[in-house]
Amino acid sequence: MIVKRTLATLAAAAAFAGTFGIPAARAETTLVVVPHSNLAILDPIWTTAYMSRNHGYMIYDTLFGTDENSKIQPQMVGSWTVSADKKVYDFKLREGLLFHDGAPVTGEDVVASLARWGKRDAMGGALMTFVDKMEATGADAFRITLKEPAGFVLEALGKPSSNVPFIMPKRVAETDPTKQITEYIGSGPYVFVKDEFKPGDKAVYVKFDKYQPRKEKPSGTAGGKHVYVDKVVWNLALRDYQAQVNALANGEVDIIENVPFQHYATLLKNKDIEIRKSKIGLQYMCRFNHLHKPFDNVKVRQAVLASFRQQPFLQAQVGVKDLYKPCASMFTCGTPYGVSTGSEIQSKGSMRKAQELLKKSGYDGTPVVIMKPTDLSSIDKLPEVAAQLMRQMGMKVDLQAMDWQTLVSRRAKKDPVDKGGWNMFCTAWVSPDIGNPINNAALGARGAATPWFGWPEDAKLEELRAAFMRETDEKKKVALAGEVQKRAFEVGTHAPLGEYVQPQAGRKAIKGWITSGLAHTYWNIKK
Amino acid sequence: MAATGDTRYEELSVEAADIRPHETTWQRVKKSGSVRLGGAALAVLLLIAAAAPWLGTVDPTMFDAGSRDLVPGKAGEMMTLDGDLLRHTFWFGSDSLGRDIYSRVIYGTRVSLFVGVVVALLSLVGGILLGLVAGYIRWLDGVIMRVMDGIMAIPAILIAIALVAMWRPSLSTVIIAIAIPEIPRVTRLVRSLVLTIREEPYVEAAISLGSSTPKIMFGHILPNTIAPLVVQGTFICAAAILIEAILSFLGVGLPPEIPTWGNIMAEGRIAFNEYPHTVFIPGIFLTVTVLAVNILGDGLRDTLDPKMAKRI
Amino acid sequence: MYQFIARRLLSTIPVLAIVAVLVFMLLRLTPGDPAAILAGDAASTEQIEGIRKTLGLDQPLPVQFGIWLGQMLQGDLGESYYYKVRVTELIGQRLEPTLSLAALTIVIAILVAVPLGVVAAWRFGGWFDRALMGFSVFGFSVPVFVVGYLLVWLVSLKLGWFPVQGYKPMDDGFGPFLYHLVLPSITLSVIYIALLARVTRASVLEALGEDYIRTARAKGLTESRVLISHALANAAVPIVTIIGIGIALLIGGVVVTESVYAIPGLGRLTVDAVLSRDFPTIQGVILFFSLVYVVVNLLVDLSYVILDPRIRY
Amino acid sequence: MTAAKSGTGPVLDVRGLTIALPTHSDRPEAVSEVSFSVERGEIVCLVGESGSGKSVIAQAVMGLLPDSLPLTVGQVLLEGEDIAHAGRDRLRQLRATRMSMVFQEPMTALNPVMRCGDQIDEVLREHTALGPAERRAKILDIIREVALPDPERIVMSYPHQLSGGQRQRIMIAMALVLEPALLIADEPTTALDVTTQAQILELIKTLQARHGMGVLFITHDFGVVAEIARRVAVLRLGRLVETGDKDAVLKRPRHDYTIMLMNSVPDFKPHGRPIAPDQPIVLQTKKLDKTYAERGWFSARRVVHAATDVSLEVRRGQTLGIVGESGSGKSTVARCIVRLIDPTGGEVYIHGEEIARRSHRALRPLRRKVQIVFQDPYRSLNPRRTVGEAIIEGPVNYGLSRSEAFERARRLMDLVRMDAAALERYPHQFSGGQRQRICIARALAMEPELLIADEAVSALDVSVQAQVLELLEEIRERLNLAMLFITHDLRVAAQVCDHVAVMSQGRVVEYGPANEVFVSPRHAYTQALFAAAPGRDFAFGQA
Repeated sequence: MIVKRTLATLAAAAAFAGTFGIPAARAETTLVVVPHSNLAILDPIWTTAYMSRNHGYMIYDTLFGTDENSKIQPQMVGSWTVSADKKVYDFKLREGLLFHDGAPVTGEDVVASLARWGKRDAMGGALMTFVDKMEATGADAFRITLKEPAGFVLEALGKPSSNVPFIMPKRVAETDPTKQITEYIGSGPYVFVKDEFKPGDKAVYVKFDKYQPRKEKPSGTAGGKHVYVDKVVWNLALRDYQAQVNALANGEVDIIENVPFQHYATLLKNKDIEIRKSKIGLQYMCRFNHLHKPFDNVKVRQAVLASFRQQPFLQAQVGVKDLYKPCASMFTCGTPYGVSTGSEIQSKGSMRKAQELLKKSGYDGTPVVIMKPTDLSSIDKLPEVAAQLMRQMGMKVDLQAMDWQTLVSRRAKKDPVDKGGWNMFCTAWVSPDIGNPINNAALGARGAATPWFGWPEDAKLEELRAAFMRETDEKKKVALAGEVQKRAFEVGTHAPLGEYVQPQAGRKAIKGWITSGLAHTYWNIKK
Repeated sequence: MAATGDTRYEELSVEAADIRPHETTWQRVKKSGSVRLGGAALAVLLLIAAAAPWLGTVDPTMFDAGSRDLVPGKAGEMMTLDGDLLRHTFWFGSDSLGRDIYSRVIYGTRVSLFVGVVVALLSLVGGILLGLVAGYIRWLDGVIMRVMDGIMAIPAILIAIALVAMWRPSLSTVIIAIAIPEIPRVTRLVRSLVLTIREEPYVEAAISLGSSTPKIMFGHILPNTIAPLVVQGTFICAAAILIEAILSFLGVGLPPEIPTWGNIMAEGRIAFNEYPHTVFIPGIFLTVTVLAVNILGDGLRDTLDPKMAKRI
Repeated sequence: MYQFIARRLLSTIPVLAIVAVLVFMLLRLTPGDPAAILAGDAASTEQIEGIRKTLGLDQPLPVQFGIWLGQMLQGDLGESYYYKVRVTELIGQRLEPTLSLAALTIVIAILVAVPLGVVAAWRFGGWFDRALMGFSVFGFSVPVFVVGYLLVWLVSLKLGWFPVQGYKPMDDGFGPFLYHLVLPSITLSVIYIALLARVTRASVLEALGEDYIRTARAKGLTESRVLISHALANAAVPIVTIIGIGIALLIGGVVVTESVYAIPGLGRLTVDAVLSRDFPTIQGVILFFSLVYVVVNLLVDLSYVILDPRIRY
Repeated sequence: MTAAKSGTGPVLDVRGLTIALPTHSDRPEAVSEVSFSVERGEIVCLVGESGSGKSVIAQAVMGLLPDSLPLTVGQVLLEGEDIAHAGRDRLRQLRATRMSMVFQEPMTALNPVMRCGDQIDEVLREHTALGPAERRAKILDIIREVALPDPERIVMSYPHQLSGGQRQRIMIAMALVLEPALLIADEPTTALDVTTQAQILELIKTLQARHGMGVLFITHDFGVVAEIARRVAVLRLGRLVETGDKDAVLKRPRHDYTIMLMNSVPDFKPHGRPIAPDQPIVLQTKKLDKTYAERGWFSARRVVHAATDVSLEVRRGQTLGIVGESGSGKSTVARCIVRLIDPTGGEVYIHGEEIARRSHRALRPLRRKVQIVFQDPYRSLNPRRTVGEAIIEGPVNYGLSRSEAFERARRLMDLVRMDAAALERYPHQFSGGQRQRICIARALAMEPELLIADEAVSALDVSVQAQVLELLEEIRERLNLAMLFITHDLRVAAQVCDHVAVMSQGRVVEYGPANEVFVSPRHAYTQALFAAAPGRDFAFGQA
């Protein structure tokens, strides 16, 4: 009976499909992208959310970009000079920069934008502690004067990921940094179609005809941002991973930003689909809460570090050998800072060693509350593995499942565990965001005053970080980074759990797509 | 019959009170095909739930990433908490963490049945109390029923989602969140039964016999609401099992490591094309269970409460 | 009649007021902190505190309720914490897909279920009746998402007849609109058909037991006429009632179906809002759905006047 | 066949009709070897108590038997054509054209959502090729013929807008619009008040005479039989026990069963027992009022006066009857006295103690003095309690131990002529008459001083009714009870009551000793009511 009914339904459906057919091809080219998450906030300075950052790259331009080799390259800036005492930076914008409303980009716009960014971004904030003043020195020029030399001015201005110092018109940039902007005008390659923006459904961008790309080859967030499609549509409604993959296979969408690892192998086999692995990956970490038992005890933290071999985490979470690799560094492996200094406690650790360390630590059986996100498939298995390893080591574990949003609000709580606090959570960082001792938020060690959650306290670590900030010599910086890392492992700030690449997938017909891993950008694509 | 003068009448005037000879309710229930079918299926499921540890299962939360994403029937290795390596055949395959889906499905029977039964009991108890109060204490009737109308105006699943999301998801919060939107339905049923039954002549007779209100409520009215309530209870049980699965599926239900059918399916939906069995196997178990409860409910309704059987 | 409509309209006010109180209480007691969510991943505790102030979340609960109620009465459901737009605007944007899905589902369900139910009642106890009852109890028992995945797997992936996901607004043409909507509607209609067929069967069956059916047969009418003009006409009130009550079921199904087929409707909005602790949106959506439920049932009540001349107000 | 139609043979000739009952029934056949005939232009009454199979025969003739009751043997000849074995379509053609049927419940026999005119129109559309105008003319004609006022309005009315009598007229119009040869009337007046019943009976007689059709009239009411029949067929348990001319069967019954039935029919004459004058007053009501107010938020209050200014008294050892048609307020008065509902005005005295305004707590000691027996024997006993539990509930409430109460129950079972073993059984194991005895026992267990019987015998077959009445009479005498007897059945009232109060529209219109009221009613309403009683002057079972 049921079989018969299904067949009847099928027959009807077939007739249906025949009648309507596939909608006729459009004259204009539209690129349909399935982003990795939902776009909720349209102010990339106000929030660090990667979706807002990517949105920023669509409509805004940056002073500098980072190429795929992590080198800083000029983008809006045409030329610049640094004074001999390394205190005065003079910048000149390149020609032909226009906002979407037709107004030219001026030095005043830049100064206002940087000022707002400096109040929100961690690295920007660090830069501002060095800045004496910023001023427009002409219609297309501006100057930054430092109180003392700083080694990361261009790195900050060319920062590829959140918060990116996007350049907005002055009137927009003057918005209170604690409030969100309400006008979305930039000088970037795409114009945001506000009327068609439906949160949770779609965001639409059309080509900005008057955008003048640089002549250089595009690379990372640097180089020429050429636009070859008329329209980019972000499909924000399609969030089920299987449905994303199906839609891509059916040609209903062009790109999916986040290929679930389990679909990697299948998609590789699909002739119509190209899998992209970016050079720059992400790093997993589990974070200790240093304020409460048992992780207020450095010996317990070290025991855990010893048990946290990276392989089980990577195998469970990623599972595809092509896509992960253990990385002993707290910074990005493969970059100059990606050294393994001081990592032996973890990289040479074993369960037996961990058990010994735990025995000596004076661990009293306090259960560890691990917060586990239920709705973030890219990190949801790390806590499971962490729990299992700690249980095998002999600790008591209370694995508490919650959605990511709850986790995010709860991790901000410094309260004891029984009052809604926590002991551990795990997350992933885009490599550039943890690429050095300054921007790696997990290394802040000012106790309860540390901006990022977990609140380790170690004066020596802070000193080393400050020295790194002041240092301008690249070689010495690498050495200092090693020192910072060594100290961080000694303190046990957190446990790095290896690197992975988040593959992206697109239809074969898509050409020229830049998948640097720095950020998701949609210029230079031909369809 | 007493041997008096009117035996002649008794013999001559046979009143055919019932054309069929009378069976007891229990006899009718036992004879119902639906009750037998649903009851048998449910008995098997209960047995599975009770005997879960002895059905060739392993710890349903244990995993080994080395054995992840196995297809049904494949063997693999698992490391236990004590560090021993265990060889295990994954009859229903393994999930993306390397957990044994067979064990999870079998243990999931426990969760589903427990949720269904406890939700049914809770909402029945809540509904009976509120319904009796509303049906008997007239000045409270308006207040209670308006609140119930308010709850009923909110789709049940929205209340459940909102409540579970509000509290930390756990077995008890999920159960309460599913039970709350069911309470108004029971309350309404009990109230209307009370209002109907209290008009019955036998209740009026009890009043004139000087029986106290509680005696009437619990002695005359409540026993006569049992049949429709049992029926309603089975339907609530079925609905609760479904809603629990839906909550898990939407990612707002029980914590994912707890082996529930909804969780297994939610985990499986990420790679549904590759491993459709991770959705379909628990889906079949879920459907069969709910089907069994519903069939049992249908059978009970037809036999216990023929009036209601006519209604739906 | 007008007086009745006015009276019936006014009687919905207490219900909606209670819904409002319930919804507010329900969600303000949440442990999740919307401020922390809004601040994002790398926000500091100070930033979170600042956001909490701006949102008025530091005010005492009754004050928050008072403010919220006042705004709500002016048709202002507040601003989404998460999306930073008016909730009314958000609901407006998501309305079309959900309404289309619900409408098509109801149409399919009525077209399928009512005839089936009538025939089953007519052939009470026969194989058709038992088959329909079997299907109906099955329809109640199989979860919406299992139906959805089965259909996607079979019809879209294996046979390629319909798209696997998505929604095309009516503006893109009626063909594509329907093409994308058919599968989700069929998915959603399963439980509705089960419910409606059952109720149709039961009410027609009850009507068939009535004396006027015997009268109609005694008049020598044909069976089809007996069934339609007499039995079905008298069964209309319960059928319409269940269509109204079934709206609650439908809304529950919408939440799941939209999730399976990636339809940007109110159901998805609900789930997203719950996951992001977006209080104003959750409140708005629940209030909206409740309003829909109340209004639909109001219309159902009004339709009684047409369907049954005995009912007069 | 055509010859038979135009010929002079019987309109309906039932020969050896046997209809099976489903297995597990208390007897194998609903109807066994029944033969009778209806001639053109005569009214034949098919009489029997419940379960006698009389309605099954009517359905068999119409071809409307449910599948569970198959016709096994026999012939049903309609104007010579055997329709027991005719096909569905042929039967359908014959219905309404050659044979029609009128049912018991005019409230439910008409489609409530279809206009009356349309319901008649359906018959014409189904069986004739007439145009709309002709059909309309025919409909208006037949409506006039059944003496309905304002045919234009009636055509547009829905059934619920008409009274019960009017609806039954519509049914008759519908049945007769195509002038069938045979009309089957299945208890057509049972649900109607006595005055309406008289009118409908008159109408059927008139129409039958005018059109010369044969009428098969099914009833359980011998008054009606006496009023309308030419010939009578008596059924018992599916078998025909006696058949013959009306006078022969009703006055000179031959079969034991018929004799018993005829003896059971109460006479329409007061019993003429002497009334002891100075017994103490047990119950007295003074200007008792009960009004129902429908409250709505916005609608005007609608006030219904269920009982107005009712002043009555009952003395020990005497029976006061309240008679009246449905809706006259007689049950309201009873329920006010028992305080199942609270009176809105006036006073009620039990042994001189005012109870109308007492709180339920203060009322409790007085409750046991007034007991009531209800109409519906099937709903008067809690289905989940044994008979014994039901009977001892009251005494236990008033402090009797369970064993003493059971002892009392056993005695009472003897009093109501039932086996003490019945105490262990559940109500569903008893017939209606037995249940009513149990209810009486339950009331008596309280040792009341006033027993109210609210239509207590109305749902019973006439033979059972006679037994229960006899029992009540005996109890009243033996226990010297005051009794308030509420009934719509004038014959029953005549037999039981010492005093009679006639109620109409909530008021007592006439109140006096039964002898006076029955013999020489003074009030116009009472006169009309008594005049309408069917067969009032017919002497049953007397040679």
